[in-house]
Amino acid sequence: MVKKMRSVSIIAAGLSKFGENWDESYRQMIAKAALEALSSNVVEGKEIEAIFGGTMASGRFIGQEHIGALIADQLGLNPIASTRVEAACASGGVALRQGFTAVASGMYDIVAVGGAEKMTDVSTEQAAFALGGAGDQETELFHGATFPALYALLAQKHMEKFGTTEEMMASCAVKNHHNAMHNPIAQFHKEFSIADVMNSGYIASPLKLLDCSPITDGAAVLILCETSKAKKLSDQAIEIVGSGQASDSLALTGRKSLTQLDATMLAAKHALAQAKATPKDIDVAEVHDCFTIAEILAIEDLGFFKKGSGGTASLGGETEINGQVAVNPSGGLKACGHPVGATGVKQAAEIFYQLNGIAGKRQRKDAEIGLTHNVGGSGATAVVHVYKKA
Amino acid sequence: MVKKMRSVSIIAAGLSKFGENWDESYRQMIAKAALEALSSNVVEGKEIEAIFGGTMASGRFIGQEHIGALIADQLGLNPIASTRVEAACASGGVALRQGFTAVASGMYDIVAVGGAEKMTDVSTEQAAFALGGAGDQETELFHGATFPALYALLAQKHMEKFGTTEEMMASCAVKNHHNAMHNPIAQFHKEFSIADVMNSGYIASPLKLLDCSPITDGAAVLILCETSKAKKLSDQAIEIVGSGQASDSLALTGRKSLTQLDATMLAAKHALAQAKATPKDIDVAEVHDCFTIAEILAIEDLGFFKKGSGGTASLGGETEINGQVAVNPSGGLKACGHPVGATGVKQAAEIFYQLNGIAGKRQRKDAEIGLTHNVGGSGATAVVHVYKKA
Amino acid sequence: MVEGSVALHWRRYPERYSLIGNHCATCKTDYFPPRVFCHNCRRKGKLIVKDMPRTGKIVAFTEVFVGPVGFENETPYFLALIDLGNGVILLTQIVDSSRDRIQIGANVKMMFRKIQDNDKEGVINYGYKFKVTE
Amino acid sequence: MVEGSVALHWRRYPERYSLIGNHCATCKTDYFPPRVFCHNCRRKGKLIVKDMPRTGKIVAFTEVFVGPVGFENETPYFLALIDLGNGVILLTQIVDSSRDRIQIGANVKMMFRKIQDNDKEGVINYGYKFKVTE
Ligand SMILES: [Zn+2]
Ligand SMILES: [Zn+2]
Repeated sequence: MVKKMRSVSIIAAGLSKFGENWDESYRQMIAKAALEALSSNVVEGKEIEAIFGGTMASGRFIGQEHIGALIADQLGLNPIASTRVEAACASGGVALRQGFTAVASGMYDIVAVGGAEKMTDVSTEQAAFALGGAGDQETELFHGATFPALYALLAQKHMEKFGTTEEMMASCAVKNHHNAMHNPIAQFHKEFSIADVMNSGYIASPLKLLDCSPITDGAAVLILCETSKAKKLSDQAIEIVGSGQASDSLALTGRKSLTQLDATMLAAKHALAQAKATPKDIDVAEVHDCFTIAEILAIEDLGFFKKGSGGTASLGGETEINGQVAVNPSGGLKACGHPVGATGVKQAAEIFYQLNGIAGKRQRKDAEIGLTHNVGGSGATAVVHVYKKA
Repeated sequence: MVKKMRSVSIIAAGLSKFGENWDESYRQMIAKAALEALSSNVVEGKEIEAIFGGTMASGRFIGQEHIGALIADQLGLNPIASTRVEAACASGGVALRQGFTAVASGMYDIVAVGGAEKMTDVSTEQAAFALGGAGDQETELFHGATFPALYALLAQKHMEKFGTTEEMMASCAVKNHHNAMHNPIAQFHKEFSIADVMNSGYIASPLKLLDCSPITDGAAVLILCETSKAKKLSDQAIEIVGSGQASDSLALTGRKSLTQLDATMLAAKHALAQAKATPKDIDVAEVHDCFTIAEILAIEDLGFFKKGSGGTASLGGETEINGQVAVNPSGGLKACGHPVGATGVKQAAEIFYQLNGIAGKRQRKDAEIGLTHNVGGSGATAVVHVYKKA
Repeated sequence: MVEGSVALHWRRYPERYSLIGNHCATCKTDYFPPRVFCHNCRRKGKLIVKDMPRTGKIVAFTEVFVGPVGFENETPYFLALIDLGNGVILLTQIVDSSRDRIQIGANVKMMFRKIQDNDKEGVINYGYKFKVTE
Repeated sequence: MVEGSVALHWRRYPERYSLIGNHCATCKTDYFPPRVFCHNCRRKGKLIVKDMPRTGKIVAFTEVFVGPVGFENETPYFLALIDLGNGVILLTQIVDSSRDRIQIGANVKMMFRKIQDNDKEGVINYGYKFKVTE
């Protein structure tokens, strides 16, 4: 399907602090993330030719649409084209894919990809309603479904079919909180035990408070460049060797299976084929763990572990930083935080750090090939990218 | 800037009724528009490889984000990649540009581009707030600025500097209501005189009720295809020969000039250069007349008329269907209606009909080269496309 | 929920009140909620209005302890995916059923109930919920 | 307006209450609202907090007859773009000024007023408005 496209690399990344950033607005966070991305001095702002920004629900969170123009304005990059893309919690990953396409097409040589969400300016109830827009308003939210409830239904089916346990799910949270201890921008720097997760109280059975990712403010920015130029500009260029995106029914009721996310499987198939890689080749992956069950689904659907064995693999430590594959070294959505529009871009930033060997105490040893996996809603959008050192 | 990209054509277009569609949901409108686009039988649904959808404020209008997945779902086109783009009132035009880029890049051969907005499910006040998200929430809306007020400030400067009159502005509305008489999907089928417009009461001086575009429900769908394949599939292929997009400060306070929209000028410059065309070559144009002053700014900034002479040209009939250039034969945003996310896609659909000579009584004679111009907010985004028969 | 107009709701009364979906006479597929066109046959399918079965079986369920705005008075509550036996799955609340009978595979039937009651504009929304029948 | 937290507002008190922006010591540009970095000098610019002038001239104005939610009690009202004379333009309401004195070029000065009063959560927002001074 992909013909004569150019190679594209990430040459810089910048992140804001992730957390409850009461003292910073959406505008300030995205400007700070961009400033950090440009602080590496590989490009000047005036060399950037276009912007693609991912944001999910700014209309509800900050009363603001026209986010592309807002980002260009805050970055002082008018009059270049600046476009917002939205795919619920996969908004950042899809923005990355649009930036990738724009450079691969030959339309631009250097673009900025941003992702941001400001979630704490509204109440928790309002935030939950805004996030609910990722699901089906008419057939899910209307009937009282929350996002934990939708993933709880998936968790119950996985437990029924494969014997996955609540402890196995809890092990994902424990590992991700451990990884986040070494991530300075992470929302949480606190370790939990499996018992802590098990005792954290049901939100929607079998999912408990510590199975769920938090409400987070944050922003992330990447600079993409055509690869031959990227290598001249920087010795840190990380090539995007595969990109895949797929959709599925908006509501859970339309899915062919409730024990896998077909969109993840298809997006991964496309991205890995384009990368000429197999799941076994991946050293380090940032996957979409909005709930612990989502991480188990992800590591199975991405092909890291056989369907049904993800829970056992997680409990057995195989997804730890020096396990079979390092999953969510950043701390993931669970512990690094989940500012929905920023998440997919932050995932790519983490892989940029990992493949450059600059991830500090959370560094996967000898990481050569990385992957990011970003999901919208309960699986109606999935986007997967594969990376290697350019 | 554009290198080795493939040629892209529109091969089909479909529109829902534009208006207060109380009996139809967002979902039903987009499905019906798609069904009409596919009714020409040039492609089957299963040949479509990706979707790009423009919607501005679905989070506020229908409590729904994740619009890409929703559209794919409603069209029965899962599991293909489906992406929403947002650029306020230019969301549709920017979606078209993403679809164009995706085909031009070689990533896909056939894609669907959709645009939709469901605006009448909320109150007029709520709709005004949602639309306000196109401007600067913090420095404009907070202080009581509405969209009519922002364009009123531009109108006052244009009147002061160039002697543009309220009658000249009114003439745009009169002409667009006249054109809409022959457009079956238009929201209004009612003619007005200049006196009617002048007597319609101030909303924000000098703009009156009949200077303003309405609140509208509607959806539009296009099918894009690589041109050599397009010509095999259809004898109605219309090639997109130029595409330009630019940004400007989100708020009016940051603009270099208040008597022109720099983003329009730059987007047009890029699109016309790519098309190897000049403004004089354009036979028919759909321009962004969210307010009558916006049409006057547009026909000047696009280069159809000298800066400052747009009002005189409009009053003199030079933008009528068989004037120097046919401007808004569909009735424009003013009379065909302005479902914000759909508008930019509907504009391209109208040009598709015009260049194929199938626009009925609103047909521009011998139309060979067409242009669309879609603006976000008060001018912080502009996107321009140029078309000719493939 | 969306603070919307009445139209936002009455448009969906047939489906919410009476489980009315549609059916493709060409390929015999049932759709709920109703579709604008058949996703199998596309333009070639002929869709007709059809009542859905009012009984089914629980596919999966969860007890929701933190509900959205509008559900404060009934939290915690059970939500389930129900297989209506005609290829249609729907998501609904399970009510009037003792906790131990809410199990995967349990038979359920449709009830008509109030769904949400704190809409700021005073709209009370009704629709289907299900209960366990054995 | 957004039914937001208090933080949404207090974050902006210095600018709304006291017209505090910032200034690039490198290229001497003033910014209002304050910027995170100088758009001319970018990372090389050194930004410092700065009070904006509290007087200026009307660039353009309009009388708003249909206002947004939160402005019902004061409609119609005048909105204007004000040139503060330091390269900064801001948008504000013009109050306490007779209609015939609200003209392009008129001199204005800052006042401190209530901006919106019907926030559903009871938050009353204050900030700058301007009046004609001659
Ligand atoms: Zn059928
Ligand atoms: Zn400076």
